[in-house]
Amino acid sequence: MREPLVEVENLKKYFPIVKGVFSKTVGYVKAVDDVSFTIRKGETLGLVGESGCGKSTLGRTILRLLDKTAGKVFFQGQDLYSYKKEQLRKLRPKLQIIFQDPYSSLNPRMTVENIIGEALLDHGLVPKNEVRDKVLEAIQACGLASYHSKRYPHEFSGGQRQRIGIARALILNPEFIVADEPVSALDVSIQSQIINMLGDLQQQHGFSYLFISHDLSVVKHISHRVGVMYVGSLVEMATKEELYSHPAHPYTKALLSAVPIPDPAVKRQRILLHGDTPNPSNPPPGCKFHTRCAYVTPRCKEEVPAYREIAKDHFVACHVI
Amino acid sequence: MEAKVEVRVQSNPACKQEQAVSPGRLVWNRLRKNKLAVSGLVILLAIAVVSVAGPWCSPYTMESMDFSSRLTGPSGAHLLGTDHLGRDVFTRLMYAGRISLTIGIVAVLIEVIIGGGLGAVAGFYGGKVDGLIMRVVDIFLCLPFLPLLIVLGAILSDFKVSPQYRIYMVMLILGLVAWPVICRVVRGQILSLREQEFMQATEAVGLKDRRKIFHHLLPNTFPAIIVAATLGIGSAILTESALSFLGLGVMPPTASWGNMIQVVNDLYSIQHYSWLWIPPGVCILLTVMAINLFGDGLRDALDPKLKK
Amino acid sequence: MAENLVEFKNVKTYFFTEEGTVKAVDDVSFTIQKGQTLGVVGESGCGKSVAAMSLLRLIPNPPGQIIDGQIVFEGKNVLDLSEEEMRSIRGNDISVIFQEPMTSLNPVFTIGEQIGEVLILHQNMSPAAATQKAVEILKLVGIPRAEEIVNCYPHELSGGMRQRAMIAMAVACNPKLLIADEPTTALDVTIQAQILDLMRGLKEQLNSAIMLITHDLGVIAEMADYVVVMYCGKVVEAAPVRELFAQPLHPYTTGLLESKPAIHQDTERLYSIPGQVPNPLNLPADCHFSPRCGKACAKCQEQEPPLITVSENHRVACWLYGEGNIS
Amino acid sequence: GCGGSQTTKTVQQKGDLSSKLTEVMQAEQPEKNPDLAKSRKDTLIIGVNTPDGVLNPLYADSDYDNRINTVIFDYLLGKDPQGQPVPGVAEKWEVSADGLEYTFHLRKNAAFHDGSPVTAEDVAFSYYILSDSSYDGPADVFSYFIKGCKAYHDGKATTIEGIQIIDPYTIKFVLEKPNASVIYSFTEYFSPILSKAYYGKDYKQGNTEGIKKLHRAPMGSGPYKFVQYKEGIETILTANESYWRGKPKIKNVIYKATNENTRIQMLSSGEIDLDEVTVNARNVAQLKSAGFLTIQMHPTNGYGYIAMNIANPMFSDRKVRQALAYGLNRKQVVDAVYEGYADVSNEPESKVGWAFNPDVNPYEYNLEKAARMLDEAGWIKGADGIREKDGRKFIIHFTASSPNPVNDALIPVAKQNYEQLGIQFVPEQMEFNGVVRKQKSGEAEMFFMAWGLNTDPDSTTIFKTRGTQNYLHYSNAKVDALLEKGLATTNLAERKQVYQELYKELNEDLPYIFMYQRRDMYPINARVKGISISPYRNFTYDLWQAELL
Amino acid sequence: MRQYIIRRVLQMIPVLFGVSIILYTLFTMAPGDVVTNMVQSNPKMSIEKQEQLRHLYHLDEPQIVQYGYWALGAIQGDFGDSYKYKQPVGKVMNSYIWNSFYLGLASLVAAVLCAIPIGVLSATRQYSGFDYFFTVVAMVGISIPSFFMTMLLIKWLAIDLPIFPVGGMITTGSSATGFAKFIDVIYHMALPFFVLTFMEVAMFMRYTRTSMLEVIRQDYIRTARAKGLGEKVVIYKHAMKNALIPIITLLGISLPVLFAGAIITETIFSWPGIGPVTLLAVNNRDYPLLMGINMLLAVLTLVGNLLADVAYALADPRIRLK
Ligand SMILES: Nc1ncnc2c1ncn2[C@@H]1O[C@H](COP(=O)(O)OP(=O)(O)OP(=O)(O)O)[C@@H](O)[C@H]1O
Ligand SMILES: Nc1ncnc2c1ncn2[C@@H]1O[C@H](COP(=O)(O)OP(=O)(O)OP(=O)(O)O)[C@@H](O)[C@H]1O
Ligand SMILES: [Mg+2]
Ligand SMILES: [Mg+2]
Repeated sequence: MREPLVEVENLKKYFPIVKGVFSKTVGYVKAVDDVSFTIRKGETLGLVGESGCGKSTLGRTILRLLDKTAGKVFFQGQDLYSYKKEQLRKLRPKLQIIFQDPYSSLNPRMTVENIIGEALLDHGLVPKNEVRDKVLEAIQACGLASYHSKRYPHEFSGGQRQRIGIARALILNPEFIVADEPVSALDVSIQSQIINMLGDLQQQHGFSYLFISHDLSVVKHISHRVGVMYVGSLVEMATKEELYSHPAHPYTKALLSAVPIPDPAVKRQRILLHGDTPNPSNPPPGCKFHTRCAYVTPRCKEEVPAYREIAKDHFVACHVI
Repeated sequence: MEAKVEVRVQSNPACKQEQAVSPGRLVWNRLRKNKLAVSGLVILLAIAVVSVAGPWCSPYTMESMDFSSRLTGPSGAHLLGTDHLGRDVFTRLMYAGRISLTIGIVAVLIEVIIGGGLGAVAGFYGGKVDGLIMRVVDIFLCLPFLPLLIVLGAILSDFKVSPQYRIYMVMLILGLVAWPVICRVVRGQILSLREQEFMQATEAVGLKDRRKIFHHLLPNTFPAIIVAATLGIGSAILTESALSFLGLGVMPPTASWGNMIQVVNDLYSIQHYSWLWIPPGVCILLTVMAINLFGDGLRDALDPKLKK
Repeated sequence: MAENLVEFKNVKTYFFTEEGTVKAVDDVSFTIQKGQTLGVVGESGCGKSVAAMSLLRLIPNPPGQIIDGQIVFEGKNVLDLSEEEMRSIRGNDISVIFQEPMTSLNPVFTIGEQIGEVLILHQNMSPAAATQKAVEILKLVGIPRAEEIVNCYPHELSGGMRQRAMIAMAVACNPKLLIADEPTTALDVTIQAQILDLMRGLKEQLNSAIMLITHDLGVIAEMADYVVVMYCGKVVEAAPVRELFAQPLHPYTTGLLESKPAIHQDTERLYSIPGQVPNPLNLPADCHFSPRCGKACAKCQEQEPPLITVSENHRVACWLYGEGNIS
Repeated sequence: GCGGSQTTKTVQQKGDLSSKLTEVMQAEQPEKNPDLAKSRKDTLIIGVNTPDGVLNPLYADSDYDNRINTVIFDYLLGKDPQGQPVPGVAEKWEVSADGLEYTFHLRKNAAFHDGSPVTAEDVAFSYYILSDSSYDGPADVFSYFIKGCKAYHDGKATTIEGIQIIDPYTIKFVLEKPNASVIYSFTEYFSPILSKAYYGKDYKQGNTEGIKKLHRAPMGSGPYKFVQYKEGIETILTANESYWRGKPKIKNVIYKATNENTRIQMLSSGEIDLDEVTVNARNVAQLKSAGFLTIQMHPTNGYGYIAMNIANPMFSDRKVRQALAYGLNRKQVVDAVYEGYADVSNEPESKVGWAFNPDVNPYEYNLEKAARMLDEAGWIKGADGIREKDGRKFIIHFTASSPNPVNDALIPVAKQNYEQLGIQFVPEQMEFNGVVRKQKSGEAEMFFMAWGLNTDPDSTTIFKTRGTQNYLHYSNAKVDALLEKGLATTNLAERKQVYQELYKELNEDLPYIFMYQRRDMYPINARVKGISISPYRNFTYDLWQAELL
Repeated sequence: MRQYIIRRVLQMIPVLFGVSIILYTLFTMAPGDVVTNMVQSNPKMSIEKQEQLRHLYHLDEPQIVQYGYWALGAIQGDFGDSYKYKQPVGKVMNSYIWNSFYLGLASLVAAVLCAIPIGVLSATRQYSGFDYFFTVVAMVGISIPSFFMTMLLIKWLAIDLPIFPVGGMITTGSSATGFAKFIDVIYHMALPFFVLTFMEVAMFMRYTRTSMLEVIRQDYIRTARAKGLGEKVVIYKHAMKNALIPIITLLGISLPVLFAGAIITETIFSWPGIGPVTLLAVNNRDYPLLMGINMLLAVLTLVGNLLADVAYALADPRIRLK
């Protein structure tokens, strides 16, 4: 197995809820609540979970785009949160992110060339006169034509914009990329282009991905290992083969069974969950999933299940297993 | 394995030749289709041209008096008649136009510099700085507008302001009083821009603060600033005219539309010397309206919601 | 053979914008039979919603206009009906569930008021009775504590609940046709499963037809009986669901089916349809898919392919098939 | 080159008006009187600029308040049309030979509106208030030089030594030094007779709060009693049936708040019967056209002037000042503004004042003469056409208050005239207070302003070296001596000589460029009879005897 | 909610403090003071007298001390006596402010009543002749200087066609009471009322139109139509209720305007409101009165904003005040 690149230890990110006359904090949205995992070099870790379960927050906290509440994040063995501001800025090119929304993630008043090239300039990574060549190279690598470089984002379709976003990350030669739902805003016929591209780039450059998505089939396609999040916590993590063939957590099972299969010939028994996802500012005690779980036991309502390894590389947080 | 990124670039020759359409161009295209905005622009340009170029074509100057023809009505010699000192009203109207337009523009520039700067600082740094600036804005917004202007106008008199520069001080005052509006607009914009993913992206690629502010934040606040500024010109002109009407703005013999009207202060003159006050009134109305129409159109053209 | 409930005959709905004409729905024909679930798939902007709104005659005018064709509902061409008659159909015979449950509910009225309004309007119920009925319907769509929820404002509910409320509003008058315009796109998979399940159940219970608009082929496979595939305002293929998935004919359909990674099988590499959807403005009279099509030839770039019938229920618009077969 | 033909003619027609105390233009068509006015049988409505509502003459700061106060309150002495004292509440008075003691004998039938008699106590009371340390009204009692006022003010005495109550109807004022002008103060607003019983209830030395509370409930002994004050709208008075001069003939008097925009229309519609209107050709024409308005006009008791900072080397030379007077077309300015209803003036006295000196230099507009005088004074034109002397350019910074119609006309004319003379004229306009401030700080080089005059011609504060209002450092030994002499002389004929000499000197030395004396105009509805107005006596003095037809 | 209001009220304190400092500084910075003014009408006032008066009013002290006197009194609810009116400031204001309020309220109510239907119709018929016409009318209303409009009205309706009086509030000496007095006041109010209404109507109209245009683009309007509701119900029930919520803000902002008095309009029409009093107070350097009036307006501005926010929250179920 390859060496670990990013190690996350007991990471927590709480957003304070402020109220009252003197802006007192009355509670927290526990967007990320005690999450630990490792991403190895050249590996893609898929992260699935329902909307609002904290995936993006996790991704951003790992990159220190948001401040953590507790825990540690190691990048190449160094605690990312120990860096000074300027040091961190220098390190940034190694850690990149691709955003979910290809519309709001590009500055509408800058040309594509500037969007992609400005970080090179600002970091002085290449001489000024070579920036343009570099940009054109990256643009082409992402499947756009060089004449696109002078245009503004609004002249592009969603898929093309997402490529610009990828080129922006790619040009800095990163080692680790957080892909925060990079295809969920795109049309079906474009999604696969982007997914393929991400896969190809990984093979070419050896990137490691944290691939965030709520689409289990997409995650399955691209990831080596997959983690499942529920209301701020990881409930299960395993290699994709293991997870999709032997899901252990009841929530993972329900999730997998709920994915509609584009084949009318296949009819399956679906596990229907009842009720809605709990509010992350006021999660249920014990196992957060117990309110919707079919196998709930009295213990589930009181005790937080430990996150443990039930098979090699297969972690689950559930009392029932 | 050397995997090639397999994406067929859509080769559309028509596309290639097309010049890149900048966001500004896009706005202009949209604006052009707004009849009211275009007529506003045309009126405004017409007034500006006549005000700037007109006085050179006039046989009179702003101050040339002719006591033999005082208070004569419109005629061939004096298109809009003469005032109580025998000065040509039309010529004065054009000079006043220069003043009013300059005042509007300069006042707004000041507004934008102060308001935009503080708004940007407040929005970008947030926290205590933001709290402080916003309190100051609150305070300013609580200050009563007209009394304040009157007092400021009076204080002006006390500074050793050379009379030629007095109108610049009037501009400064108007700007000083109105900046909080722009400050709020800019701050609001920056706060929402900060949440945009492209600003997160600038952090992610590790740009320096300076670049974040000047290349990303400020340019994106321009549309809002431009709209606020356009409408601000109109209100600055209105305010100046009100001040001049109260005798505190631009001082005679320098003509401003407001002080030209102010000369007419009794019923008899209102009734019988309408050429003295109706033309400057109409000028203010037309100019401000043209600016407002244009500004309104601009806002619509810049409104992303209308893009669909 | 089942009765036709709705029949689209060569419907053309265009938007005349300042930039140019958008042929949002261009010569579209298909039918929905009683009790059937018709799936409509296609990418964003291909005209799915406009087609559905044309049926309800809710195209914003200007800029939109239904310029040609017939839409027959229960034997009557809805395009000929008076506004009054049309109104009695909307919400009563045909109702809609929209994609965005948050923005599609009026934020300043309670759920009860919004459901009750339909009942008062179409069933002449008294306000009190309408509220009573609203509670019943909310229970029917599986909302717990319906008595409380009926007095809640939309923002107080979660996404899934709101979508249920939308459904409740739609089924309040036992409509003959339920148009579901991407009813689950904004929802999570587990909630999506709940909603789809609910719709299936209701359809059985009320015996109504459903026009299900989505871009998720998985949803189509699960729900639909018959599928219409649209691309750039045109129907490119229409077939019973099994046939379509088993034997897709149009290259676009094929591409669509292949490009979706399937959860139960592994592919090394996904198929992807190259290129982009063309700009909907002023489209030329060619096969709109030809720039992206691997099998395109000269003819495709010159002439629009007609929608031809290849087997009893299977129609396709592509020069590869039928008499004009070019291969 | 300018100077209108038409305007000049009209001016001349009206020229001689100024020599008379009052000019009356009788209503030509009294029958046109509107029903609105005619139907008002027992009520007179007087238009007045919105008063402040300080209905106590001791405290009122506004002339308009005093137009109300004067009919509610009484004074020791009355005035004749020339402004000379005549018996009032005091039926007779004596002045001691040294001019230090003034003894007044009150009539016994004068009574306050509450029926109590007016006594010497009440007369004295006002002076106690005026001298009180907490008094914050505008009157300056110390300028009368009454003995002991200062001590009372500073708390060193509990009574005022110089005010002696001989008996309930006799009071004596003792002065520290002779003051010829003090007699007029007994006719003026600041020495009203206040009921001590009414106003003095809560009064203690050093605390006048109680009096201030009564500003909206005035009670005097005048011809009219206060009824109601409606802020910004009107003040209602009713006749004092037991007024000592006799019962007023008009039962009700209402003072209606008016302004420049409204008063002419209200006069023409009959809504008000009397008001003061700014005089100019337009207004006169309009008032005349109504037909039923009698117009009374008289020279304003005051004059407009251009002041110069005498300490400034530009103006320290008398010759230069004279040149500036010759070089300014004052008539043009005055005519432009007042359209014939003001005359260029050449001395600080009203044309109808008893001390007026008709024989002074008129400084007729004469550019050549002005230029010559400037040359003589050493101000020679430089290369740029601007005169200079000792390396100093002749540039005048003119401070002008705005809005002000005189400045609006004066500035362009002066600019033109002086530029022809080779003097650069830089006007700077500002709010009125700004001008006052610059004037006081001595910063102002030149400015236009107007003075109001009193009945007494004394102008010590203005022209005497280091006079309190002499901000521009004017100093002339001869003037100083004459001013002192004027105050010390009680004989009217002698005094007249002193002042005429003074005016001659001021006209020659020209501390001010005197500008104009304008007119005051009072249109009065023809149905009102018995009111005659003079520069020294406004309509309020006749109100008790006025009648409605 | 109550917490929120308390917090907002507490936040007002520093703002008001700041406002009072700035106002006091500015007012006292202006050249001259009340005594200079008195001297002007009484040229013979001696320097000693002037100094005495300044001393009585504390005008001879440094600005900061003067402010201290004022602030100390103000905290105890004593705003001092107006120099000019020689009355407690509160009393002076009380006697003028209501006249301004009546005028302001009448025109505000009229403006809102006219503006809302016109704005709604303009929005529903966007780009129609009706819309263009009223857009232009509104633009005129927003762009016309109040004094110019006042003069035009005086010329047309008070001089050329003498229908209305040129100023004042009641017919002089009229002893009418009750309804007759009311009619008399209305008659005098007509022109200033029209000026203010016209300018306000324009603003509210634009606002309503914009807000309405925004709302009718929303998905829930489409939903309402899809339910089969008639166009009237869609517009006047579903759209209006949403569109009018932002108008609440505008109403909140108008609270101080009601009491501020339209300085120019009131002055020209000699309406006995607070506007001319303010103008005079500035000219007379009547600091206590100026401070009183302007602090009241500052308080009203803040209260108006708060009221607007609270009303907004009540009207819009989505808003939860924090
Ligand atoms: N800046 C913030 N302040 C307060 N709460 C926040 C903030 N950002 C996110 N949250 C909350 O944290 C939780 C997790 O949000 P996050 O965006 O990480 O979810 P997600 O899994 O990415 O959802 P989605 O799939 O919708 O993107 C949510 O409840 C959200 O409301
Ligand atoms: N009001 C409108 N004005 C102008 N064009 C419109 C309007 N409404 C729709 N269109 C155009 O009609 C076309 C079809 O739109 P439609 O909403 O039917 O797409 P859709 O298939 O439902 O897409 P989505 O999956 O995004 O909902 C699009 O190109 C769109 O731009
Ligand atoms: Mg997310
Ligand atoms: Mg759609």
